[in-house]
Amino acid sequence: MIPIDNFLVLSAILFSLGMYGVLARRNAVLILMSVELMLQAVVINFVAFAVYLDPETFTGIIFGIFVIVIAAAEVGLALAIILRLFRNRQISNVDEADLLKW
Amino acid sequence: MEFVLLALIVIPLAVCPLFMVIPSQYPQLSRYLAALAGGALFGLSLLLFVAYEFDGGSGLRYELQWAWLENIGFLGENGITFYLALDGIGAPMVLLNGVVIFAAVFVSWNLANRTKDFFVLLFLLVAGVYGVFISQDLFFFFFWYEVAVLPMFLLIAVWGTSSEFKTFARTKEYGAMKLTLMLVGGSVLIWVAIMALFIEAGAGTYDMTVLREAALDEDFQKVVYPLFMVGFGVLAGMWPLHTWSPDGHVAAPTGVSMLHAGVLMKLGAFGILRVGMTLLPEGAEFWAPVLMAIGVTGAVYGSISALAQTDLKYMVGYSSVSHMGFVLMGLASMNQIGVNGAVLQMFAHGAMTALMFTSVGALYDQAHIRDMTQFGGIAKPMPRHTAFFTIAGLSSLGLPGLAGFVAEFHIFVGVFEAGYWWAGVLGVISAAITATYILRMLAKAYFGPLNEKWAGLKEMRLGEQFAAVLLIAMILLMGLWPAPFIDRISATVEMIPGIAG
Amino acid sequence: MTYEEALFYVIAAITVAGALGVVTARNVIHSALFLILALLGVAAVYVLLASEFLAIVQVLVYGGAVTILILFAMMLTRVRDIEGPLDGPQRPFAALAATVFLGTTVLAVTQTEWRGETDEATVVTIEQIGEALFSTWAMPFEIASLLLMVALIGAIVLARGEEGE
Amino acid sequence: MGMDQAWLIPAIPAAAFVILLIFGPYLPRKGDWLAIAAIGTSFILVFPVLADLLDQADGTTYVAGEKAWEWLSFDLAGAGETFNIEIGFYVDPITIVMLAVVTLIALMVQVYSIAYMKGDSRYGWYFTAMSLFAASMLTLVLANNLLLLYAGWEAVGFCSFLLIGFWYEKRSAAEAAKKAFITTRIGDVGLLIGIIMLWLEGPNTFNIQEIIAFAEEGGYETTYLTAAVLFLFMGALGKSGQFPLHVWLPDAMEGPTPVSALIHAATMVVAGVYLVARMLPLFELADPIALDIVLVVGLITVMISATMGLAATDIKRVIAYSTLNSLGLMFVALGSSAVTAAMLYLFVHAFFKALLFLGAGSVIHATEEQDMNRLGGLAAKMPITAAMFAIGTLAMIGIIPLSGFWAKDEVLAVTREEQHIVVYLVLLSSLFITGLYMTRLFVRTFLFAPREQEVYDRAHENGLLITVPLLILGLLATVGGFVVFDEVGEALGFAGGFGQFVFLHEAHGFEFHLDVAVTSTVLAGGGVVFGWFLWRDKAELAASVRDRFAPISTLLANRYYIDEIYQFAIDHIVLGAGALIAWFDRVVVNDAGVNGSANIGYLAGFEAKFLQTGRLPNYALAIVAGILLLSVVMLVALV
Repeated sequence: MIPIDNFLVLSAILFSLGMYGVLARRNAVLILMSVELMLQAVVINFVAFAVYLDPETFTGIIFGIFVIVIAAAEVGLALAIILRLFRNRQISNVDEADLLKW
Repeated sequence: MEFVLLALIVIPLAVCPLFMVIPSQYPQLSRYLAALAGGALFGLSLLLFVAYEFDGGSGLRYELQWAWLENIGFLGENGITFYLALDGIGAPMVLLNGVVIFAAVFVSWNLANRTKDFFVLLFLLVAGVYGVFISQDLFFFFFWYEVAVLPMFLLIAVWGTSSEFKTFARTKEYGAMKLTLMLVGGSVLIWVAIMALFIEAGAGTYDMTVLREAALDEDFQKVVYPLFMVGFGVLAGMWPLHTWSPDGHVAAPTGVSMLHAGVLMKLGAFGILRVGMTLLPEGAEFWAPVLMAIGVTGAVYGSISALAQTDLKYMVGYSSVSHMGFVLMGLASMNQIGVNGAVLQMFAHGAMTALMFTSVGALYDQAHIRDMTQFGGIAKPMPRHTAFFTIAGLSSLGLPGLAGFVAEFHIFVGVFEAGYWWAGVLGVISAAITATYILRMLAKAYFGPLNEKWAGLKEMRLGEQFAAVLLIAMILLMGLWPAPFIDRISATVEMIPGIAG
Repeated sequence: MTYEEALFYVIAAITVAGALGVVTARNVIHSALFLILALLGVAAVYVLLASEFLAIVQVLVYGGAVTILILFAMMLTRVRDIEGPLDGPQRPFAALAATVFLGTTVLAVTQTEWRGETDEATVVTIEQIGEALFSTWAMPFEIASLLLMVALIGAIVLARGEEGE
Repeated sequence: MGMDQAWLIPAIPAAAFVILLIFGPYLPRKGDWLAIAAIGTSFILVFPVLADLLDQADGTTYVAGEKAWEWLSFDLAGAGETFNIEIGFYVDPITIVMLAVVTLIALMVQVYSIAYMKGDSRYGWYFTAMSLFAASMLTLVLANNLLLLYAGWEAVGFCSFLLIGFWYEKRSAAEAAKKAFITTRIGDVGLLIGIIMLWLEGPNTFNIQEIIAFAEEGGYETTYLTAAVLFLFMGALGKSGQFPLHVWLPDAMEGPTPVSALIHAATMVVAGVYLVARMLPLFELADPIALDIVLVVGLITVMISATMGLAATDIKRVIAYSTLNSLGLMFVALGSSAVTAAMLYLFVHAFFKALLFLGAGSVIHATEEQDMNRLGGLAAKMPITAAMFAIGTLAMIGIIPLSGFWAKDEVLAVTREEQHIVVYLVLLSSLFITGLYMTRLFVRTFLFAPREQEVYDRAHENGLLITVPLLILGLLATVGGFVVFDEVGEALGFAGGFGQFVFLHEAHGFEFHLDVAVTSTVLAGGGVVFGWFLWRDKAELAASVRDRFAPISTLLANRYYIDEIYQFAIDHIVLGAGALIAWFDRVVVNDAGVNGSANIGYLAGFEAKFLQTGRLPNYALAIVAGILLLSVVMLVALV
């Protein structure tokens, strides 16, 4: 069958790509999307551990559900903030929102 | 008697809330209360000094020990205790503090701005000073040390004066800030050293009587002692960490200057002796030449700097640096005579410098300048003031019959005895330079033809005269009959480990 | 190589390709579309992990709600009109960091001796999940719902704007 | 009443001082009677002490009286010894001579001062300070240990400061007082070091006799002892105004004239002589260079003061130079180990010098003028003063049979026997100069035509309070020298002449050295005669001589520029060093060190704040970098 390592490496690749996206992108929405990738990677990890190593209590799956829930909430709020930022300052790139410095 | 000791801390702390409840539109009431408390403290201090008698051991009497924290974490039996006791070094220091606070209250009598707040802070400071002199627990020693240092910031920043000089300016905020930061910097070193000492001793207690029995490793002592030496040295006006002192004096109001130079600077020297040399004798021995060099540098440097000052407060401030240099020299001699002299000098300098500030303050209150070159012949309108200032000056230049001579002589003999010839010679020369700047000041400001501008000067207020007489009494007492001081100090100093004959 | 493994590699390739598209696409809309691809890939991974429930939730929440939301946000913020590159100046560092991270993680994963069954996924039934969710995890579940509501209200407040705007 | 009660002698004026200080303003006549009564009592008390000393003496072997109280004492840690300081009094013949001189002159001067200081606004304070001076000086003389001696030493210096600066409203008086105190203080640095040195290697005591006994047993190393006594001698240099610390004494004339008579002629300035005389056994045990230095210093002082006396025009200054001259002679005697000669000179010098000063004071009091160029011809108006002044002048010059002659010849005889011939010749030449300038002083002040009519008109003979002390001192200055004769001494109840009372090793009778006497009289007399011709009438001869030797006379009038050199050194070196260190303290220690370290902190913070770019990606990168760093570290640690 499929060894657990496969899923973990997949998760690592997804997470790295998400991290690259977060660090490299300028646009807020794109960063948000990268964050979503990272969250997905995490959830894969959780579920993999749950079904392979801990099928009795499967906390990982429950955690995965919660992560998805919170991700949904987070996306909603984040997009609201992005919208607000755009409306107020016509900015949609995060590196232009640098008032909070020095 | 134990509770008299306790009262020394409790009275000043207890009057603070009393001041707070006095409505501020009755400043006179605050003054009476301050005089009462000051008088009580003076009386009790005198009582303790007179009653103290060495009875063997390390000289501690009237012990009072209350457990506070013990058997918690790294604290063992008697971990931190509220432990008060008086020894022969503490006795004259307590007396000094009593005299100076009593005098300071009278000198501060006419202070009109926020009178009661001033006295609250002043008495808080006094409580801290008493605490340091009589605490036998290292933790509380440090605690009171901080209590004594911190009110100074507000006292100077709120009630001080800013000064403009030809080439530079010194605001009171600057003086207060520098003083506090430098002293707190010293405290950091002290606290690090205290913690190291506590851990190394492994006794699980801050009780100094226990700690002095702990045979600490010699290398450890050599490493930790400089922390105490420099940390306390900052407060003792140790060169080159002295600059907070003259600037602080210039900024501080008179009463605060008196306490500051008269008592507070003694805390530093007292700390070196009580904590550094007593608990780390081998470290002290190792670093004694360095301390001697620093002390003698401070003595000469301070007196030469004083020579160049025209501002009276700067002159007195630098003379304090110089005289505290003598104290450090005495301590560094590490022998009986020299250390006795150092303690005597602490007392002598405390009384005479408080007297000097009383005089300078009285003059400044009327004239609103302190530049000696702008005065001239003011001995005529202010004869008593002149006499008081002259006596203080003579004591500081070491005229026999006044306190300064007794102290300085012991220090010089001790320094020579310890084999520091160069330091002894420089010390004597520094005393001669002291004569030069004192007389130069007298000749410039007090003698010569009367500057008509100052013909209207009036004699010092009666309260100030009382304060001055009180301080002069102390100077004369020690100068003419030093035996009571020597008897108390010497027996205790003899018991300090590492003190040679 | 079993057929399951083969299937996994195919799905994983699709997912990684989608993710790669998300972070490298020159067009924002393409990015979003790549995201959908990646999310669906992940849902398939869940199936491979024998968690059908999660796969369903994934498709519903992400494939539907989140993607739509993102597309709306793009529309509202007129991302097509943005001038300048989509990537910031620190892209090389980002690549380096991601590579290092990948390296260390893969190293950690392959070097670790996992305790227990590592070759065979055990099936967790929906009944089991439901039971656990409403008994053991009842409290977190309620809190999560509260959080959702707060987020909802917050999003409305934030997005609605002030009066007279 | 005997030697054990000798402490009363200083104690009575001290008590008077305390009373005057506190109650003085409320006493009738400001308490001058109290001060005089106190010093009078002290004077009377000297006699029972002397009688006791003579009673207990066996021939010329004197048993010194000593009495001491413990002042402070403490155990030395681990040494098994005690550190003691005593207040103790010691009476021996030298002490008696000093006591007699101090109390007598002080009494005379204070009586004189009643008239002289009358009407001064600080009349009471004057007598208060005089009492303190008397007490201090007597303590110095009687002290049995070096520390008490030092205490008295400093106290007389302080009184001198107070009294020179008595009229402190005068800028010059304030400056002179300061100069006197500081200059002597420089010497005292040495004195204190010397005292400590003697204690350090010595028998753990400050007692003078014990230290001498210890030294005689060879307790000190010779070079060490030499250094110690030379440090002691530094103190004597300052106090007795010897070269190079002589500069304060002429300026000290700013004080009231009676003060000059008492402090700056008869008593305080001879404290240095007394100290060296007291410690002479140590000087002898030390390397011979020590006594040679004493001798050379004395000699230099003699010569420069005598020559400077030629150029001064202020009558008090001339007398001050003559004082320096005499003090130098005493040191020359001491340098030859001749205590007898030195003390004899000290004894008679006190009389004639006090007489000269009081006479000058009489002139000043009457004319309110002390510049010789404005006086002259006063003998007619002030006959008693002029006569007494003449006695003083001749005694100072050393004309037989006045007291100065006997003392001076003792010194000359000793130097001729003990020292190189050059020393003797130099001393002889100084006699000639002394004759010159003393004659000049007298001639210009009292004889020939008055130079300022207005001043002359003011002149008048003073009252009894002034003339009686003058007459008494005049008598003493005339006959004081006869104590050298054994017959006179025996008649007074002593074992013999002065040489059998005051001596170092063994008593010796009086010897008249005819050759010395003739030579000295010829030279001194020659000086007088030559001086008479130089300065008689309008002093045309002197003026022409002065013009011919203009560079020299300028040099002398400017006092060899020594004051200027010192002033330059003070202004540029001492005050310069002060200004430099003050600048260093403010700029380097404070601004660069203290403020600098604060500024470094501030600047570091200022620069570091730019790390906060406010850009989200930067922060994110930082976070990631941190995490990666940690994970790599952990990986390395675990693998």
